[in-house]
Amino acid sequence: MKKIEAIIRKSKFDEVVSALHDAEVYFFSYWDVTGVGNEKIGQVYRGITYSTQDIQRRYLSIVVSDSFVDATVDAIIKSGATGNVGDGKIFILPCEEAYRIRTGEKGNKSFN
Amino acid sequence: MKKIEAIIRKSKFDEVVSALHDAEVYFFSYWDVTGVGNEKIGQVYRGITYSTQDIQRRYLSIVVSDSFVDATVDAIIKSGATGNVGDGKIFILPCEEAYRIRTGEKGNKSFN
Amino acid sequence: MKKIEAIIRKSKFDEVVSALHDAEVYFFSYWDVTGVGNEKIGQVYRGITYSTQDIQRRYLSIVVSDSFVDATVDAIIKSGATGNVGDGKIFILPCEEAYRIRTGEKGNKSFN
Amino acid sequence: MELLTTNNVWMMLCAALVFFMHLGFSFLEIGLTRQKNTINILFKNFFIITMGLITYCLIGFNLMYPGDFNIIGNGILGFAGPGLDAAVAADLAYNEGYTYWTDFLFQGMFAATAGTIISGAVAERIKINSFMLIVLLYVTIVYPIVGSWQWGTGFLSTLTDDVGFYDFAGSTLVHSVGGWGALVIIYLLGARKGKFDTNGKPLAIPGSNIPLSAAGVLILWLGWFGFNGGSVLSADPANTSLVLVTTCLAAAAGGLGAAIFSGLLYKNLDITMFMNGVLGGLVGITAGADQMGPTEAIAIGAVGGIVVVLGVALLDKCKLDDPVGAIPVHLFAGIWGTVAVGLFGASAGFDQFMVQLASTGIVGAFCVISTLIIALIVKSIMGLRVSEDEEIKGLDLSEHGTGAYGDFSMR
Amino acid sequence: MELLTTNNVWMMLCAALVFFMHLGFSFLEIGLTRQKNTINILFKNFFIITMGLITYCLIGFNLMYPGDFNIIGNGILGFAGPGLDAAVAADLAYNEGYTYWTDFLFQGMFAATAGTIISGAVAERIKINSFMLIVLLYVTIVYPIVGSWQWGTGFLSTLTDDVGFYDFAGSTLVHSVGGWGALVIIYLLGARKGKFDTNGKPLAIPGSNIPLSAAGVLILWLGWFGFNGGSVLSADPANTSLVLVTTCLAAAAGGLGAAIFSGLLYKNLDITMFMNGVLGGLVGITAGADQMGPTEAIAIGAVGGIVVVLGVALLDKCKLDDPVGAIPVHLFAGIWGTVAVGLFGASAGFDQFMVQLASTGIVGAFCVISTLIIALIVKSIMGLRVSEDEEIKGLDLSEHGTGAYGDFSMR
Amino acid sequence: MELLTTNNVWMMLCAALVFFMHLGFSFLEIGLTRQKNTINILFKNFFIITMGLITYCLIGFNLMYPGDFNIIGNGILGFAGPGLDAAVAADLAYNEGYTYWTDFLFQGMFAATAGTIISGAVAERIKINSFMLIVLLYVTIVYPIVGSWQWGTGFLSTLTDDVGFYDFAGSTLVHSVGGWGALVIIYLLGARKGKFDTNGKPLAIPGSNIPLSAAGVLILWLGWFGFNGGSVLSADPANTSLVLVTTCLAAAAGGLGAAIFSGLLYKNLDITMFMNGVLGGLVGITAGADQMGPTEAIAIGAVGGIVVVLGVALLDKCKLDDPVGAIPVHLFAGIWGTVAVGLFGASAGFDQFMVQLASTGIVGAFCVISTLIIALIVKSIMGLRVSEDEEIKGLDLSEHGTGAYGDFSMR
Ligand SMILES: Nc1ncnc2c1ncn2[C@@H]1O[C@H](COP(=O)(O)OP(=O)(O)O)[C@@H](O)[C@H]1O
Ligand SMILES: Nc1ncnc2c1ncn2[C@@H]1O[C@H](COP(=O)(O)OP(=O)(O)O)[C@@H](O)[C@H]1O
Ligand SMILES: Nc1ncnc2c1ncn2[C@@H]1O[C@H](COP(=O)(O)OP(=O)(O)O)[C@@H](O)[C@H]1O
Repeated sequence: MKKIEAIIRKSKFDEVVSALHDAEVYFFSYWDVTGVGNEKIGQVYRGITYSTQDIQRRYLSIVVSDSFVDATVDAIIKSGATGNVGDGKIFILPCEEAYRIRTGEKGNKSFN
Repeated sequence: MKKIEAIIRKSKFDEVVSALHDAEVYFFSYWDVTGVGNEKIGQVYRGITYSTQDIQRRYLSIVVSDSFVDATVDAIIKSGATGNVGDGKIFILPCEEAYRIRTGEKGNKSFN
Repeated sequence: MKKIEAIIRKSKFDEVVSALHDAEVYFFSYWDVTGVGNEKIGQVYRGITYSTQDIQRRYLSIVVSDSFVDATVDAIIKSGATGNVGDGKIFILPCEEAYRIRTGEKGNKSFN
Repeated sequence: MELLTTNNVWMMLCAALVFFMHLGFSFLEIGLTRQKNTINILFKNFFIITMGLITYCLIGFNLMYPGDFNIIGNGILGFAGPGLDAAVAADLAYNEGYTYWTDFLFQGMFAATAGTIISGAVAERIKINSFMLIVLLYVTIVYPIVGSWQWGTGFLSTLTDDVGFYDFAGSTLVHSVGGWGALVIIYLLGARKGKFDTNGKPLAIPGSNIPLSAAGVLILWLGWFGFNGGSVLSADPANTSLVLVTTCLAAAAGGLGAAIFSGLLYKNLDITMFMNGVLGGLVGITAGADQMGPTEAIAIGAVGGIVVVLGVALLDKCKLDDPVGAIPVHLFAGIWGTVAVGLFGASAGFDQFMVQLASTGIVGAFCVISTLIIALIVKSIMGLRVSEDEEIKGLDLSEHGTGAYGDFSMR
Repeated sequence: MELLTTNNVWMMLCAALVFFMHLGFSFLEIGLTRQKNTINILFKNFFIITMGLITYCLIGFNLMYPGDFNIIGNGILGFAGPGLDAAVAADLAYNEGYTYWTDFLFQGMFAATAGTIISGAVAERIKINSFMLIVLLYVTIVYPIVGSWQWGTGFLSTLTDDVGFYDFAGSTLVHSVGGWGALVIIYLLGARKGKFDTNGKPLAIPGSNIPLSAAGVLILWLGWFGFNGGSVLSADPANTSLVLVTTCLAAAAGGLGAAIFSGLLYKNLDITMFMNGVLGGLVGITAGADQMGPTEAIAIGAVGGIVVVLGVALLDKCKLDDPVGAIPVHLFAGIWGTVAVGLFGASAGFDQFMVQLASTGIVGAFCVISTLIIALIVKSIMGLRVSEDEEIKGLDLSEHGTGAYGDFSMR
Repeated sequence: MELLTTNNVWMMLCAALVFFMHLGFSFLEIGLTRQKNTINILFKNFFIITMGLITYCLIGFNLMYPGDFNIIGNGILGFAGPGLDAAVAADLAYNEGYTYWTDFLFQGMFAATAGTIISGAVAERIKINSFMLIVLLYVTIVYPIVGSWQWGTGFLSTLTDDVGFYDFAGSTLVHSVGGWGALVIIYLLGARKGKFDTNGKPLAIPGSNIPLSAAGVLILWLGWFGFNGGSVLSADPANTSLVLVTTCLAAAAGGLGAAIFSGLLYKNLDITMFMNGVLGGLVGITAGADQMGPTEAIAIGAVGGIVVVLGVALLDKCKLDDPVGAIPVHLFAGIWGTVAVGLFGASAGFDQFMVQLASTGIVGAFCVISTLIIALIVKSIMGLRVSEDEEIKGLDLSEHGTGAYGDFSMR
């Protein structure tokens, strides 16, 4: 089991989700975060021009069994990239156990 | 040390917290996420009926020492289940070290 | 590679960020969470006084290569501490792999 | 004719201002409740104002101003027949202060107000269909009947031989009527989940949008220019301007009274108390706005504000749950304002005081009983309260299929 | 003089109320769209009201009320020269219902309204500069020309020998004019990304701030006291008060009609339909507010509400994307209201009905053609629609460099 | 009597509109500041309007209109005794434009405005108790004294033998008075943490709720119908309607001027500049609204808008922190409007210009000195500024124990 954490552009979210679907990854959780990275965007407010590196991004947390990891990563990279600085990252973390709260089941079958 | 991540129904939050208390787990962090899973809810807006799998859930992040893991998982499963699809998941991740920012202490004593 | 998760006071955020910069950590993601811990704050609403342990905090997620871990932890502890209960925690989790979505690069070079 | 034109302009604008109070109420209620029940509150308020005008046109107006008490004599119940009467309207001699149409419009806007008061108190847990049925009956029948007793020149207006009930613009006839209804229904409904802990200790459920609440209060205050100012029933310069001054001073004193009093009591500068205090001052002065001078107005307002603060605490003590403070404001301050007419100002006196008390009691008894009957019937047919699950999810999702703040993220 | 003073007070206050409708429109539009396009909507609306007043002062007023149709005769096109005329203003005998200044102000506030209607329909995807150019031309030229045909005593006002077009306060001349423009432009623009799926099935894009939308509707209703009430063009007590009653009853009936009808159709209590229905009732009664009695007003309003519900569905069917329902409300209910003058009320009759239909058609054709010309020219010069990237980011960031809700967190 | 009735209706409604401006100010301020200080702003504004009315009733009114300058002669200081005078009120011959009560109410609403201007500028860092004390003294004493010099027929009104100061509705007497106070206090307070970086470069602190700010501006504009329209002090049709036209044209021109100017300057379509520009136009026209024609009004408004844009930049340069732009709008555009009376319109001329300048200076000096005295005393007793910790947490939590947006989640 692995936990895949992907930080993507909000604007690419719909495409990433459908790519995940094609890769048969149907279950995950996501939330919005602020990313600090290479990308900068210019803003103006009351005559003050400033550029911020703090950019709204979406954070996907997906636990999959080991055999799904590569397909998932591939799907995200293909669908989430624009080629511009700021497309985001994917991190793979070990996950030792998983439970389905409804039934108490554990292991791979708990999250599929 | 383990990091326990639990994705629960927002409506079960109060019960889960008190079950955690009973299990002597007093410290954790949480935030709200959108979960994509088996559960669907129907919505209507201006005559358009649609069903969404994107459901608001609460994400709990709890770091505990190894000996607490089972009790914590148990507490969440007991208090967080309704029996209906969508009750959520628990994931156990390894955690290598922990620090208390206030004192710089590390190890188990830093988070109790 | 490690994933460093730091839960800090929102009011210390700017200082922590500049300490991270000094430690040459430029990239990370953050979001706001509610922390349940030792700290309590008193509130009053329509004559009802209550104290809440639910405190708004900021969650930083920073993936770094192993050699950066200590410096990063140090930077956060130094800049994030006030000495009062509620300064927050740092957790170190193993991270097995990292990808840059834009290029598909992986490993340490993907997040620097 | 010139004077009628001017008077009528004033009265139409007052009707417009009273209409605008419905936005005030909506904002106040939305802001003091949780985000997940926002659409529900708006739906209820839209229902009240639209249904209220239509049924007042069809039934209410002629029940409230029956002319003749032709059903039960002695000023108790009369009905002049359904609908508005274009023939009467055609005669501009109808009244020198306003036309027939203006009369209807001004009174119709008032009628809906009584329903709105209930809406706030029962928020976040009542079934929408049950609510609509209850409020329909209340606004269409109970409110006009009570109104007829006084403003329709029924028995309250000549309660004793010498002294009649005095309620200038409706501390009792509008505000308490709404307040009594609200009290009965929140008693039947029970408190929101999470309002009291297992020991009965009240918990705080902070409002989701205090700026809108504050706007609501200022809009209501503005509306009161029309509510009280229009109750002069003409643009008479001396009376209308005095009434506006007493109204505004009472509002100001009510706000300051509540802010200072709750500040001392709870060591906290609570904007929601300040806001409710302004409303308490306004409701308080309403019964005697044309009877008081500036000093009396300040006194009545200040006490009104304090009454509201105490009332909020009292409801908490009684384990009654009124999320927006509708009952302290409209019922408690309404009673205060009504009896204050016997204590201060031009018509103060022991007899007046007793008549005010008695009338308050009579109206209260009638409202409580009729609300009980209506609510219990509705309860037995369709229930009053949503399921616990629906309450937790929020009424917006469970009753209206969608949320109020699309892409905002919520805690 | 006394009467002029009173009349003028009424007319000034009506102008103020119509002005206030611009807040209503802004709130309505903001609330029904996504948070990321909020500043853009506000900017457009601020532009319309400010630009609208200035150009109406410079050109529009004298194009709409040319006196003489000195450019194209037979009541088609005239222009009394640029700017306002202080000499005319000095003569208080100008009109016994209002002064020259008041006339300009009241009419100027109306003019801007037509532009605002377009603003809502094209939200979330139009280029701000293109929008400003289009609406400038529309408000400055198209609207006054159409207005001159009827209110400037042009050819529509005497369409046949016996019967002229009747449009009391502008179901057609204001609302449909705006609506036709909106329809053409959303057709040219295309739907927002995400409004229809790949199979053309409509998707829901929930609004970001329903409380503000609801407030917008109540503010618009309030504004209609001035919009219709002021269209009496004096404070005549009989007419103004009748007009307010028909206006309010139609609004109420429109809301209830839409809520009930959409409730039955979709098994859902949809506040946005309720809100749009109120507006449909208001737009519907506008053409004949002084011709109807209470019953007719309720009927016209209720049908107006239903028309809006059906109109929303129709647009979805046609793959046209109108985020706020501007076209169902202003165009469809506007047409309904216009023809209803031939069906109900004082001037109902076959001839009137035909004249209403014909005029609707003439105005529609002119608006569609002139919008097409304007929009296609603007499109060829600078394009109409933002890039997909900008649309996803939101117009606030891409066109205005900052967001509308600083520290709120968004989904 | 008929005329008094009409005049009085107008004046009462103008008072209502000026009252409503307090909602406008509240919204404007809330929207341009951070979410964590929202309740604090509302509390301050509620305090100002309630306290303002009460103290104006007790002291201010008779200090501003002393009749006799019985304390310091030559039109410098007088006091007609505490409280309102029911005997004077009883005499309807008091004034043919309004009753005594209306006079008080209209003036009382004005008084509170001056305090509100300060509130915006000092937002997000001032101690609530210190603020309340300062503003209490300012509104109760400083404002009425300055007012008495001109509107109370004091020495400014006859500054030279031939020419008196001219300030129709208060560009100086209300707006600059508030603005000078604000300027002094933000100088003493210092900037918000995070407003300037360590090099003194200004940083952006985006507002939390731009829709409310925009609504605030439109509400203020509406309020100006009463502010300027009521300053005619009767419903005289020629004057009132001219004043409304110049007011609205100046507002429109101010908005466009600021939007275009800041658009060229910063290559950005900034809604907050547009909004502030509208206010700049309004403040600018206020001194001479009855002296100008449409063209002059447009010119004055446009320059007012540009002044505001430059003023915002100037404050940033000076490291002064005015979160809502109160000083550019009320002080800078107020000065502009005051001197513009000497440059444009009916009373333009060198002498008038000099008198306007001199009066601006006299008022400015008095306000700066008295604010300094008040603020320094308050500072020495209780401090002016919250601790850094409280500022970071936000004043809502640290001063009022709760937040403004319950279940919304924040960044
Ligand atoms: N080391 C890191 N730890 C956590 N999140 C990171 C890290 N590096 C980048 N991110 C996230 O990825 C986002 C994109 O990274 P960025 O450096 O801007 O672009 P790119 O990956 O295209 O070089 C950042 O905004 C941030 O949210
Ligand atoms: N593989 C996964 N990775 C991350 N989160 C998941 C995963 N599977 C489910 N979840 C979360 O758990 C929630 C509940 O799961 P769901 O499949 O709907 O119900 P159940 O667990 O009862 O079958 C989802 O909404 C989602 O937030
Ligand atoms: N075991 C834990 N797992 C996850 N988060 C924790 C844990 N313990 C503490 N936290 C987070 O750290 C924050 C600070 O902890 P707290 O106990 O209040 O203060 P301190 O660390 O100074 O003793 C909490 O609000 C919570 O967000």
